[in-house]
Amino acid sequence: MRLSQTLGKSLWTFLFNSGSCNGCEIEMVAAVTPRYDVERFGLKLVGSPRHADLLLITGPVTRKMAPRLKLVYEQMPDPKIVVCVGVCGISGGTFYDSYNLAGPVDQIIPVDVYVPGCPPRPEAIIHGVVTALAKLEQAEKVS
Amino acid sequence: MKTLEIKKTAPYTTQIGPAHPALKEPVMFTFELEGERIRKADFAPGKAHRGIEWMGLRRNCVQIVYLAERICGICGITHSLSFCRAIEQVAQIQVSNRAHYIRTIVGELERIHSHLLWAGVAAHELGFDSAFYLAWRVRENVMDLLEYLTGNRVHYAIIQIGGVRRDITPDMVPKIEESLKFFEGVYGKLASIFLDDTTIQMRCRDCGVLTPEEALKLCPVGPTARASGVRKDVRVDHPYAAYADLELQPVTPDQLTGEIRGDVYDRIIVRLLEVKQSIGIIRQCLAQMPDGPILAVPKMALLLAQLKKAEGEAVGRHEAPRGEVMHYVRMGKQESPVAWKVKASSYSNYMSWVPMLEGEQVADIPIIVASIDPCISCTDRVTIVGDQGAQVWTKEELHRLSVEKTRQLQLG
Amino acid sequence: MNIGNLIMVVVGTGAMALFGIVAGLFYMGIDRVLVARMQARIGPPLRQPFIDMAKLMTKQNIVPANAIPWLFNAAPLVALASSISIMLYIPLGSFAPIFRGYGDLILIVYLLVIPALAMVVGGLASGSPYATIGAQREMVTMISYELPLATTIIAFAWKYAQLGLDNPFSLATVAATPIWSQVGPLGFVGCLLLLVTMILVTPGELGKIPFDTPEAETELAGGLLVEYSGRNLALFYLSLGVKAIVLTAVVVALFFPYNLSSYLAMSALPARLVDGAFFLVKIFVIMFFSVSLIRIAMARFRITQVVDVYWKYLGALSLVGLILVMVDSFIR
Amino acid sequence: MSFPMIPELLGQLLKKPATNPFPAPQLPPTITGYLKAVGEGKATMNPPVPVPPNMRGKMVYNRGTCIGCSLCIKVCPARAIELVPQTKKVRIFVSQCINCGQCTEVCPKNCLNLSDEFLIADTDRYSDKLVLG
Amino acid sequence: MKMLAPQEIVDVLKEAAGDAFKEARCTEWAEGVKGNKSRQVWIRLDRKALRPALKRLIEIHFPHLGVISCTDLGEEVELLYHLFVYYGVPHSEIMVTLAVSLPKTDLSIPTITDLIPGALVSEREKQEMMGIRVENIPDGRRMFLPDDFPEGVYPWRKDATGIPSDMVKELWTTGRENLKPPEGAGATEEEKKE
Repeated sequence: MRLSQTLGKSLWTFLFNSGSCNGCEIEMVAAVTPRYDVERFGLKLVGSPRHADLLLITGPVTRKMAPRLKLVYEQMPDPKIVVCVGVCGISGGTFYDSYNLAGPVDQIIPVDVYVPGCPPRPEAIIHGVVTALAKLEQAEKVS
Repeated sequence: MKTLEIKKTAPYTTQIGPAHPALKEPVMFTFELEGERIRKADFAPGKAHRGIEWMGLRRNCVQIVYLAERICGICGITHSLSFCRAIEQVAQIQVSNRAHYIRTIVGELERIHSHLLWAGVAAHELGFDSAFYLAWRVRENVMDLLEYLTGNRVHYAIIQIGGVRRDITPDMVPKIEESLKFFEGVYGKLASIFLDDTTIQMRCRDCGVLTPEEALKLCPVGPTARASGVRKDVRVDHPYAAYADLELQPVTPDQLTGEIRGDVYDRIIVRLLEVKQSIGIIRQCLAQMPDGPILAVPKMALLLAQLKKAEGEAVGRHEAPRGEVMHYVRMGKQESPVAWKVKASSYSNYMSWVPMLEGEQVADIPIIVASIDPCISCTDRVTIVGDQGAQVWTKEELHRLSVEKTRQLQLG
Repeated sequence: MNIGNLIMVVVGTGAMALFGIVAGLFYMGIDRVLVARMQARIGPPLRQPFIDMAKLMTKQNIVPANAIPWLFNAAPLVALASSISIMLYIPLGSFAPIFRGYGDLILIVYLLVIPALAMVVGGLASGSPYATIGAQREMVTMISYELPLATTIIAFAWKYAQLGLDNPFSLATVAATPIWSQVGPLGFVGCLLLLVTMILVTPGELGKIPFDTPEAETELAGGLLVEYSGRNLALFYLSLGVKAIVLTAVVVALFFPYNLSSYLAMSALPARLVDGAFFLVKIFVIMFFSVSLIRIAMARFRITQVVDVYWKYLGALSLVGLILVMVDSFIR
Repeated sequence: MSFPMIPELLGQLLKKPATNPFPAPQLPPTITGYLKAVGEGKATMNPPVPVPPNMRGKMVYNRGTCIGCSLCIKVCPARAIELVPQTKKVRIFVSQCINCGQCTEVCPKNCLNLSDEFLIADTDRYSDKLVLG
Repeated sequence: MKMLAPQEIVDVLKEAAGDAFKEARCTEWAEGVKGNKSRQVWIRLDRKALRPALKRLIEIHFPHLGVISCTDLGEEVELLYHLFVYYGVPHSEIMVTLAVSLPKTDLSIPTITDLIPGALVSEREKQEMMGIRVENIPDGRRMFLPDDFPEGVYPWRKDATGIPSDMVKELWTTGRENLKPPEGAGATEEEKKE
């Protein structure tokens, strides 16, 4: 069975806050609530990276969280998808020059899809996940 | 509060965090446990540290307004408002009364959204997901209203030095009224679900108690202090913005139950009552809103030039949903401030975790930690905590099995 | 047992395993959709649990560095196998159990413990602190719900022994002679109390809110299952699904063994189909009340409160039920 | 014993869900196939929750009228705008923009604006869509 | 409770501080239509008078400690204790700021945690961020800074002991090296970055 038909239809998600302001975090949680309800896509929040297929990361990655982020990424069983939510994870955003940031996220772990916004609306996050799925399908077509 | 040693014999020591399902934000706790009972508690914040105060000293004041806003993604107006109030006092900029009223309305809407958010998170910590969904479903209406007024759901960017950036025009008022009516309609339902439910009462009554003496000595702020009977509310004590013109009283749990126990349940009461109070405040503001300009210095170039000449020090304060926020700013005839100290509400509330947690059960950690509505990203502005040596995980067990782990389990 | 019987048993077991797994996942899907609707959401498609399983099977199966590998891998298999084996002792609709005559009510009570024990063993073997704390709590929960469960079963066993039927402890006998027809008004009330007890024991057995302290996502990050991934996790989910069917089937067999076909005067094959469908409906009704509704309408208990609820309140409730049933028998 | 949630839940069972079915109520068999069908008009995509007027979304840059005065760079709190000295025009990195809209207010030529577009997720943070100018 | 006016508070604390008292000013700031004023008292003291003044303030009304602010003024460091009295009574709270200057040669200050236990977080922060030595602090561990943070580097200092420039990571520059040149610009000059 193709990966996009199994993995793509049952994305178990792990939220990781690497030192963000919480705005994106809250919007990601809002995406779970009735108005947006990502569970209709088979997406479910899980409590352990071991169960996760999709990693949603927010925040500019503080030095303290950088090794943790790597660890969480390694703990996730393959195959996995990484989506970086919010501009501060993408390029630092307003925290562009600090002495304690190790980011941006794609310097620490590979990122599949970037969702710009400060913070992105819940729909933009859904759109980001869908973009990741489309990317997965395209990769399957090629191979 | 001494460093807790990691021990392999009873009483066991355990660490929770920095990423854990119960904690939406990174902070690390160390507990000394006896079975399921907590003997000692210690905490290490600082995981979300981005060095914002330090960054601020390298930027001009207009940039800092947006940087301050991003100290916290839940209290979007709090930090920018406090910072602007401090700068206005230093540079002697008189904000128009209309702008004061708009600030107040947005601030109170934020309080409604933040308290509903908290109620949802607290319900989720208790495993009560339906209440979480219900609270957040109601909250979406506040978010819609805030987006309608300011242009963004989270970072409103409406506060500017010398006023606000967007006006509340008369054609916006009906929509606000409609939403207020909606909140009043669902308030009773929410209050009944959170206050009458037997399982919530079983979990929250007499759990995580903070006595009035401790609430005085440990200097907590906001609902944490008020739930323990300390009548401290910046909106009432310290006249600012439109609050100076309004009738309001600090909310304490005895207004509903006639007694003050200082437990988690009392904190739920205070927050729920404050939602109702906020609806009333917005009503008063809409009724009394004066006319006038919304910005004291509309031209940004002019404002920057004026701020460059400013000299002096001041403190700007605001009662955030979580409690008092303070910004100390000192200007010295430069573009950037000479000193900028941010005090977030959770910074003051941290100390009250220790007496609340000690003597309680492991199962109560999430709800007690959540009960002060911690905003770790607010508090951790300054810097980061590095790896504290090996992160040793020792979990107590019935059969004397100690497990060491050098990794942490998480959920954001 | 001759060869023909043996083949019947093997085929029957295979069929039961398939039925248990498919029905388990199907009801999981129904549960998720209904819960979503009650929470004002659209919810996942009905087939979502099947997709989840397919996905978990394709995922990497990680054995943590400080786990005991053979135990860690064996636990989910044991859990699933034991859940399926209980299926063999339970009548489904008008289908009599495959192992009729070999096991009885008391055996089922024992067998029900095995999947839970397998989870405990798996949790302890995974070497994670959260899993170990979850394992302790699971054991405490197990001990707690055993009292009301055992009391209920004893009430039934006593009643049927009293009636002087053949093979009184067999579920097939219980199903053939509905309890409600054997008791007077007092016993009726007693049976109602026992039904309430069973409805509340089910979420405890299945590890659902408010009795999900061992898994407590916000406290223990998933508890017992925290270290499991891929195939092993899928096996645990399957065993939970099968166990849900088993438990509700037991409740149905004990309290609602009625069949439609006897009222409709049907020939053999349609009657079996109608009874099968009716059985699925009964399971759905029980599942809705004892799993779906309870788990979203309450907050999670502390472990001490779980013990309190099961030992004090439900224990007392089931004892009252037992006494009522006994008194009822004596005064008749 | 009081469980006020139960009537609320059972009542909700008969009501319509509060969910906004964006982009489709449930995941289509394939995303690419669905997008193609939407493109050809065979399927309709449900819109997101309507945004209010003046929503602060993705930046729009009118390169023609820009005079390179750098005022926007001075107030930008996120270093999302840089001046290209050769052309005396600015270049905007949407993936760094925090949508505060301060630049649109100071721009003397009104060549910076915020649109209401917010579905801008991309696999490359410096793709053509996300670097303006 | 008899409430003192700002000037009366200054007088009382002046008496308690004795010759260590340096200067005081009272400020007011009004917002809103009714123009109710918020009142602040700024008192500058020598460090030896900090605890006596605070003790005297506690006798007036148990103050709420907002935070201890800190400024690097070049030769010396100024600590500001923002205290609030008369909270709970509408519109009558007074902010009392006790400011103490410490020469950089001797950055030590007595702890106030025995008087106000809630000051601990703030004092710990001052130790690590500004390099102040708080005498008799009950818990001197680092609060926000990591244990492996270099000794002798204090983020809030503005001199050589502040953050060295090689510790600062410019996140915004990452990945821009390989960008295609902006419209209308030559590729060779493209590397030019401010």
